[in-house]
Amino acid sequence: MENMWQHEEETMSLDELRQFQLERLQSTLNRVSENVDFYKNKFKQCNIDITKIKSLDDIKYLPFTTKQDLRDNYPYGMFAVPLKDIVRIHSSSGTTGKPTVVGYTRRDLETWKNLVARIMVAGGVSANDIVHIAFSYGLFTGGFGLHYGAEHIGASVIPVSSGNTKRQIMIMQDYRSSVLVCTPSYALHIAETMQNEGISRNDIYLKYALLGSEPWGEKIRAEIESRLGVTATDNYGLSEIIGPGVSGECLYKNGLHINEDHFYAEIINPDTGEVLPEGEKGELVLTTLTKEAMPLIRYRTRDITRLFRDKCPCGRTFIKMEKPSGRTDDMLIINGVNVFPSQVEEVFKEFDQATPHYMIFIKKKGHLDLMEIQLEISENLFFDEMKKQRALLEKMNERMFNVLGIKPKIKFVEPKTIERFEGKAKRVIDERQF
Amino acid sequence: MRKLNLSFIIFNLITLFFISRYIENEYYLSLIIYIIFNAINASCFNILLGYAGIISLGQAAFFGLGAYTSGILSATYGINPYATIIIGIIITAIVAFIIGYPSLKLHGHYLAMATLGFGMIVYICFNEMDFITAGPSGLTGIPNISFFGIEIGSEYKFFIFLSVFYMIFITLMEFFDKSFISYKLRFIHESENASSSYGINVAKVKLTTFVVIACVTSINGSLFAFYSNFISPVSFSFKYSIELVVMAVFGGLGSITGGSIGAAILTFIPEVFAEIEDYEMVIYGGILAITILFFDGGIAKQFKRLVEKYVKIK
Amino acid sequence: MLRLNNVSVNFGGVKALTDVTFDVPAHKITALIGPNGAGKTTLFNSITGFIPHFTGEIHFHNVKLNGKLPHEIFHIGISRTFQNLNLINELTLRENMFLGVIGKEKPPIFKSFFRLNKGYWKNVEQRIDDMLYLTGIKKWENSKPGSVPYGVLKNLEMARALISNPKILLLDEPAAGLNSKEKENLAELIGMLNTKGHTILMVEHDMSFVSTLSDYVVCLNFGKLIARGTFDEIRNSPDVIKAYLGDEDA
Amino acid sequence: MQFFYSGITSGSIYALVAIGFNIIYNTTGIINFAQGEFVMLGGMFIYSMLYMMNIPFVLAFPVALFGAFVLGVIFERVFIRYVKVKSELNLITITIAGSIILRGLAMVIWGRDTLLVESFVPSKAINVYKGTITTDSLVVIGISLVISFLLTFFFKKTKYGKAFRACYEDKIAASVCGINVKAVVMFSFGIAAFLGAIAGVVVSPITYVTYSDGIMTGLKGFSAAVMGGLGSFWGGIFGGILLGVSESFFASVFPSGYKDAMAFLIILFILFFRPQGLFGRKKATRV
Amino acid sequence: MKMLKVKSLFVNYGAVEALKNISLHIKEKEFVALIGSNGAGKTSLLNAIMGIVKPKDGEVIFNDKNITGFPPERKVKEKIALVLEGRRVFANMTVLENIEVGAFTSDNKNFIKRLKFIYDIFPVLKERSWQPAGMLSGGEQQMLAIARALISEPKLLLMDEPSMGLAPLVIKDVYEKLLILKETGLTIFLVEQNAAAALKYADRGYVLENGKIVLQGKSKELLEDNEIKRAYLGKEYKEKWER
Repeated sequence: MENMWQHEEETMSLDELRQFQLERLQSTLNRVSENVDFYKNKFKQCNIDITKIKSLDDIKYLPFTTKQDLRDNYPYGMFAVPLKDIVRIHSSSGTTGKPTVVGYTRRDLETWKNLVARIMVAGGVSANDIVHIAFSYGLFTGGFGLHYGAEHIGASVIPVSSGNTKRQIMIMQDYRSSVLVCTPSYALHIAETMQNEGISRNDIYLKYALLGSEPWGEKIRAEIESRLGVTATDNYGLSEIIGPGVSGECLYKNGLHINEDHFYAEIINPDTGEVLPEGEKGELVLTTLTKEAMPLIRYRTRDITRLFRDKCPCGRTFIKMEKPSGRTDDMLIINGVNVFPSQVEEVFKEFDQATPHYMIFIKKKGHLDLMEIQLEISENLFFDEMKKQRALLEKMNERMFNVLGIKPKIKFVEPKTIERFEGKAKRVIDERQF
Repeated sequence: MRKLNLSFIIFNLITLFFISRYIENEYYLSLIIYIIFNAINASCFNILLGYAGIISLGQAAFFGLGAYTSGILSATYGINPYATIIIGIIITAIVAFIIGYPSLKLHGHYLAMATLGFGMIVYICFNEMDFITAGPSGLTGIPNISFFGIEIGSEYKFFIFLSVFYMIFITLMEFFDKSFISYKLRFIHESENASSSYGINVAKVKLTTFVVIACVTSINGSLFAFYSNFISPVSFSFKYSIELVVMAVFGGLGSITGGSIGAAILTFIPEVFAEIEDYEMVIYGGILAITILFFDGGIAKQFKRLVEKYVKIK
Repeated sequence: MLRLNNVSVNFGGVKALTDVTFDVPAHKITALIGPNGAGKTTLFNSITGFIPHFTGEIHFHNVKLNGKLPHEIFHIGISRTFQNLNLINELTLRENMFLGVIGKEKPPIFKSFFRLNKGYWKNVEQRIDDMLYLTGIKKWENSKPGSVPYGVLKNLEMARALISNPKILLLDEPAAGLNSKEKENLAELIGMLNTKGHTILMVEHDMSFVSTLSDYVVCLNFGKLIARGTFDEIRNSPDVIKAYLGDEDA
Repeated sequence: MQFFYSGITSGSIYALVAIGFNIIYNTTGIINFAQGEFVMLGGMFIYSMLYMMNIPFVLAFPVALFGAFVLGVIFERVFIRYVKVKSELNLITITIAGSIILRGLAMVIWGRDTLLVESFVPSKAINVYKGTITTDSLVVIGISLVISFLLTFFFKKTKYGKAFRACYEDKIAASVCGINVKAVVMFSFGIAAFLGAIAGVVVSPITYVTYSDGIMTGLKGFSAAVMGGLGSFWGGIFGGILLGVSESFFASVFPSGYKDAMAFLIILFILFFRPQGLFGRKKATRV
Repeated sequence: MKMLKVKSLFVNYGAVEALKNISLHIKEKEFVALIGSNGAGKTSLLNAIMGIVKPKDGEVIFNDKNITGFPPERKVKEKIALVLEGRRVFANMTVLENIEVGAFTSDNKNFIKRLKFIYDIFPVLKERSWQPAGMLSGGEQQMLAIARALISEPKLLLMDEPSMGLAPLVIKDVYEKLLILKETGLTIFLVEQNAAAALKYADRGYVLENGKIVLQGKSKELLEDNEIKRAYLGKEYKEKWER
């Protein structure tokens, strides 16, 4: 049997789980409708009697909560408890408007700790590990979230925070960090820095990497795993919901187990809001079931994924989500065609010669949109003969057209010319004026 | 203040008018006279049970007290009938007060049993005190009553006389039903605690009602004595009290129409279908049971519902 | 205004109330709280004459209430409501309003019976109208109790108690059985009455209701007065918390 | 002393009826106005079987009782269980309705005449201390005693008897102990009818039977029950004996016609001044 | 495996909604407490589970069997027992008779064995077995009420306010007996006003407020939760900002 943090919960039967979810959903609804003016008014507006929510299916009658709602109720409007019960506050960056504020009660922190511990244990971490957290600490939930989870397991935590990659590598070597926690792009960056410094993967002691907070693909995983000598697992979370700890991969690496006893997940059609059956792709919508400070009902994550329940060999019975394959709000409309940057990445994954580093530029040319993709290709190919390059380009163009429905202009660039990101990668630059 | 609803009074008036015009058969007239006596008694019981919630199973006794007082005084001592009615009222009032004062503190089963016991005692006294009541064989020689010099002797004359009394009674009932007094009684029925904390002196109101109703029943009894010229204890037995219960419950408790309707139907049926006489009791019991089990509120209410339904559909 | 002095009640050897002493100040809302079996209803019943055998004294405006009967106490100016509604189902809401008038004013029987005092009853109707408007149930006036929402009936009960113009209003769990919206409405109504100068003493379980309304709170437990003060004071009193949430050392 | 013996005889009948009242009252809170009719029916049954069907007494007696039991159960099923609004007034009225129906049926079936039942044992007067007592009376007293002891045994020693007592004390608590309260209510009507029928059978050679006997017997049984305190088993027995004795004492002093009035005067006085019965204690009001 | 599941239960008394959408569950061998202040609907819930009142809507599932409409006596046969609020022992019957009535549905064969088991846990009942139950003290009556429920060999024991009207030391005594019973494999669900006592002994808790469940969780978590105090004593804040 796989090592689990909360074995009883993580392996509960579907029937039992549904009961838990229903109970917690109902009590959450009872609380928010009483204590959160936003929900009180919203339910009244939508003419919803929460006592009519008698089964989990009935959740479809409830209205969504969006990021905009959070911004509109800045700062504490979404809280269900008074500030004196709040023991921690996190917040999003607020680059696109007012930031969103998230509060935690003592009990929320307790819950969070356990949820993170669950996904860390699932990703291979144990009390014997030395966990190197290279997430930035601060308002961002990643650092503290994983920090307390790891501590809770009993691991030794090194709160390195982000930046100064060389020093990070030194710490990894000297302190014998066995688990790396950061974003996938930063993991790659570390790998590259190591290569530049001439440090091989055998010089460090990493066994596991828990990577998250941005979309990444199998290709990146393979690269990280081989270059750092780790088993890399993905984990998913968003600060509005709780931070990291919403879902995470087990060592079988086929989908992220959602901590269903604390979050109810649905997939909806992002355009119509209609709930899609299990297995279909759409926008992930999450409802917190146990959060006290800031419960959210049907929060639209804007992440595109698919839910599936299989018999995971790890023994966990929770439903799984695929790695998010894009965000509804990342969606680009190029000459009327919906394009997700993730689709671009999907195509590149098919080609061995492509590196995970690319950049999408969108420009106006006359009245037409022009999508240009710059892609770093491996060094040897870049200096190879033009003919081979051209053939590759043609193949890629054809695939792109098949997948996206448009023909972007693909441009190969020299290795290491594209900017590297320590936080979330920003791969789209839209230069159009609307 | 609610508006008076005169339709039932008018209906009664028209019915009585037509009866006076077209029915000459003495048998039918006497039947109608019995119906009116029963209607008044049942309505009185209805006020007690239907409005005030006082279950009185001794109403026959008050009826008998009036009848025997008038009968004895007029037949044996030759006192003016009207004077005997008044003496009857006084005696009844005193008896009702003596019985009502302690027993109205009781409720439900206890009250039913107490009033029943009282009825039985009075009945036994009628039977046994043969030195004044002439015992079970009955009191004879009761004179007719006269009205402004006219002796009310024939069935027809008495019918007219009783109709006047009945119309006065029914009109007063309507006034009562729409007055605050009926509200007061209903309130006491609903909850004695609540009504007392709204300033109503519950004991006083209940006792007054009980005594007044006993007096009306007593007048009715006196008239009964002058009508039949002969009274015997059987007419005032426990059985008669129960018949009044059946009439009121079947007709509809808590409405002014209930007593009259119940009395009309339940007096009429056994008389007309003489062959079922043996089954009379079974039928009475059956009707009572069916009313309680299936028609909460009696046929008056059923009828009203039916009308309302019909009107609504229209 | 209403003053209880060492009130104790014994039920066959069980002490239901022990030396309860407090004042109900005029023109304020006082709430009586306490866990189950604390003696709140017993206290109400003692004040309103349903429990005549209490010891100690209850004074209302210097009138001693000991030994008075419920209807006498009502005539002194103390009006109360009950947990159950006590409405007459066959009568409309408007007609039920009369019940608040007839006990208080003792309308002349003969004149009223034969409808000779129309002016008086017109005046009563007018007052009923005002009260129906005030409590916001005018539109239901011709409905019968069985066909209107529970909250309306609660308001009706308030209206019925108010129409007798009591000097003090005793409410027994006014919010019990109401949904949150109806509670809000009722709280608004009671608040308005208070601003109009009514004195109110209420037994209530719903603390949010108590907290929004009451000027003073009196807390009973096991028949004893354990705390009195403003809601915030009461809420933070360790005795009250212990009475409600229990003792962790148990 | 003579009035004492005849008083005990009628008193034991009242006691049986009173116990019937109490059993029903305890399980349902109903005063069954039809209780007296079961006494009458007991007499009628035994008369029919002895003289119309020529069934020997040893067989007829249990059959009559069983018949009454079934009738009691049916009575509950038909009249009591389906009363929608179980207000006290409705329950009073429905049992009154039931009693009229039973009486009316008895009249239709057996007629208005008084039916004679011969003694079950050779009739003989036995001289005892300062008076005589007939064998019929001895049968009445004997059977009443036996029944009292059997009932005591049933209530004290058997599982079902204890279930009955549990229902008397607290129906909800009894139901959570796994007792089907509805069935107990039904059977209590059966047992009450059974007891009434016993009284009816044993008294039939003494008083004979008429369809209208029920009211009087019923009322006196009720008086006995109230005297002893409604609901109390031994109270019913004491009340019955006390009523019987005082009644026959009264009859020896006043004209015998007033004998029945005496019983009702006693009811009135007890109801007015000691509604909890002579032996009962006032129930403490729960806060 | 789940023992008792309650799904979206509604209970009405006339026009008054006593319980609104209650869902909860109790697992085998768990000790679960439902707490709430008076008037919250605790007793209604137990009565609805036991079948003393009929729920308006919702389901009660016991060991995968839908037992929603069953009357109390059938629930006893399904091996659920309820200790009523205020104990409600049969005061005029002896202690032993009370226990015998509790055994109404069960086999006579096991009775002696069960009785011994009960007397071992509650020795005071053995001492008093011939006394009328009405003569016992409050705490002893509570023990008797539990014993009366236990004799039917229930799998699930429901209890309504075991601490009501008892002195703190006695409360402690009662709860410690419950812990002993839990050790023997009994599943216990109780409703309590006394949150502190109940949560101290229970594994898990639910918080009921105005007929709705507003919180649930492990007892330890709940004990420290300010929301509980609010469920009992109302909000202490008007603005979220207040500290």
